[in-house]
Amino acid sequence: MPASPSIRVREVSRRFGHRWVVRKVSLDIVPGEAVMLIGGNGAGKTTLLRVLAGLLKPSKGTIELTGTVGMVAHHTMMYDALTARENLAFFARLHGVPRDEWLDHLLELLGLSHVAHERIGTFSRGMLQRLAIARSLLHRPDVLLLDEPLSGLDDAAAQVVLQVIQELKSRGASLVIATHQLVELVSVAERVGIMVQGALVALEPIEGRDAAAVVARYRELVTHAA
Amino acid sequence: MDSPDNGAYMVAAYIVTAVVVLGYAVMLYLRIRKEKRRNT
Amino acid sequence: MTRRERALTTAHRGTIITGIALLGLVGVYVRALMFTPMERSQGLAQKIFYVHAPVAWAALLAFGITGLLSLLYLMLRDRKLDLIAAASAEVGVAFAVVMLTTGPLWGKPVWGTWWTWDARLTSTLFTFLLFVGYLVLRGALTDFEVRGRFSAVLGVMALVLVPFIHVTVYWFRTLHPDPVVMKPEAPSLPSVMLVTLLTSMAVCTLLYVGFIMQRYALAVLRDVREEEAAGGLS
Amino acid sequence: MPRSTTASVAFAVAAKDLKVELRTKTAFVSSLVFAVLVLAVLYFARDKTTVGDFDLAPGALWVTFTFAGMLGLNRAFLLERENRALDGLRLTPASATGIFLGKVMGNLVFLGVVELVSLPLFILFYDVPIWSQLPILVAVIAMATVGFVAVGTLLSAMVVRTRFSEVMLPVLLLPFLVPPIVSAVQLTWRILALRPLSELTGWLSLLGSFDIIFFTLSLMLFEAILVE
Repeated sequence: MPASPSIRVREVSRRFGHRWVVRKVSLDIVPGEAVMLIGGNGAGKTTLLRVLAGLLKPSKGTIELTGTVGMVAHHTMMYDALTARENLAFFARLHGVPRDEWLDHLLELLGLSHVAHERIGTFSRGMLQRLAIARSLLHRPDVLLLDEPLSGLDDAAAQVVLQVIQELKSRGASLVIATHQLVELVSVAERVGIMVQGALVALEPIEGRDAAAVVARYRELVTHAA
Repeated sequence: MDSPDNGAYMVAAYIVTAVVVLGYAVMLYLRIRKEKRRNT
Repeated sequence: MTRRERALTTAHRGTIITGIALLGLVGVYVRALMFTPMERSQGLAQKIFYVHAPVAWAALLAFGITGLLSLLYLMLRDRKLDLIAAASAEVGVAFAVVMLTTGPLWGKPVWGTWWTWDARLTSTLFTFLLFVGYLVLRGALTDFEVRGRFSAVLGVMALVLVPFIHVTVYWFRTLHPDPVVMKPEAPSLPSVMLVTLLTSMAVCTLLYVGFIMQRYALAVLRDVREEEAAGGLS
Repeated sequence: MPRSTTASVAFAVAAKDLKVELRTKTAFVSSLVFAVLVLAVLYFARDKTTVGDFDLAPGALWVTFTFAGMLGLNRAFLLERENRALDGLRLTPASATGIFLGKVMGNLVFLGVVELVSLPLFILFYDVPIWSQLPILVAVIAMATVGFVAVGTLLSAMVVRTRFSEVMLPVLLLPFLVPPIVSAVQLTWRILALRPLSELTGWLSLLGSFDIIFFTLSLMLFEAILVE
């Protein structure tokens, strides 16, 4: 009996004004699984993630989510004038999470201990991304939503993020990762979802296919859908 | 006591009322007509 | 009947009602100017009252409806309520413009100053500014869902504010000695004047109904066009 | 999983707002400079012999506080718009009430400090019997500021999501200022003129009921603004 899904999405659509940006998406994700979402700009990946995170209410359809959600988006969602540790401490307090050792562990895990007391306004893209990941893990979420987690990262920073993803999966978290960087992420995802103009046109197991094969599949679907 | 000779104000007020009310009515009518044409 | 057809019939009916109301207004003009006796102490300028008071009534009616519909919208989230509330606000602003121009025209000859800071006139001025702000806010928001929610919030706040403004201005106002003769409440009018006033109020209310139907229909027609342009959910 | 209570959220949000403000100081300095500017202009713009201190003082005080305050009100939510930090807040279990109360507290402290600093300046410019009446005057200032900040915080939460928030806030807020600020000016004038308490009760009750009604209303309506 497969594990009960931690995310159950049924016919979810979302519009901005009259434009439907996400169209009738259905998907179930079980604990310990990572699903990769690929699709062009404007395919609706980010909007779908924001709906899953609860930041946007679905215009139609339902979402059932067991446990708590964490999210890493394009924007850091933190305060430039505060230091790395102050930002984490602030959000930890809102989550009602006891601070200190867990914070230091996260900063350690993401290689930010040496800049913990610097204002994040001075941070590089890679450092901000890793801090955003730390923030998303504060309350040990059961579901983690990552929007382009590797964009703007150098190889070393990307490796750290991939490691964290593996570790989370092994501890039973479910992940949804929207990305353009298939090469690195295809190794950590069990399934790939392909979005075209707001619709989830395919959701298939990756089964060891490499990045090139997945890209070919994507092109086939995009030309088919056009 | 004869009444103050302020008829001019009355005329002005009635004219202003007519202008604004009629103006708004015409503007509404034209906006609807323009929308009807774009809407077919 | 599609949404567009329903809007077209509403627009049509609204235009007819507005037409009838405008004819009514002509009737009120004739009656007020020719068949209603002049009030001796204020002179002819007193006749401004027959347009000023009804228009003020229509403006406050419009704003009140916007406020109530805003409250309902926040509860029911039905877009129809939002569009009617917005239409009513615009019509209310139009009536308020008439009030704020005829007010001083009446104030100058009768009380010697263009702006008497009379409680009702001043509170309508601030209510007017409030709803101009409402329309400005709507104009600045593109997504209709956010626009509906935010203007409903402002509409409810405005509804609660109007009585406060009235009390504040009234208390402030009664501290200064009354400038001259008569305060523009509805004085006990001899019947012939009262009939003129009441017909004028009826005409203005009908005008309000005609205007709001037209403005609402216009908003729906625009919305339908935008919706079709954006394509459906297929 | 320990829950964060509304109170802990409110204090965390207020503390964060003020810490960021202490670090950047932009809004604080501009509010203060504005306050000094208005006080000076009003002081030098009159002929002391014709316009007495008593006539000008209440107006000058409240024009300064109102506009300096309005300048600082947007800051609280512009802070959240940078990096879309508000989304970060909404991802936590923090309630809309908690966030609103935090923002209001932050604004109240911010405004309180601006008022605290410009009050002595005010005393410098106008010799009116402030010291003997300080407690009641401070109470009136506090009451007016609470009403003004509650509505201003709600409106600025909306306005920062439009393109021209700097201009939009005064346009929307002006009518809401009439009851609290007119009451405050009336009260200040009577207080400085050492009028008996009986002459104050009317305006105090108006100001008090405005605060209670609009604080609750803004609190309840804030959720409708926050949710997307």
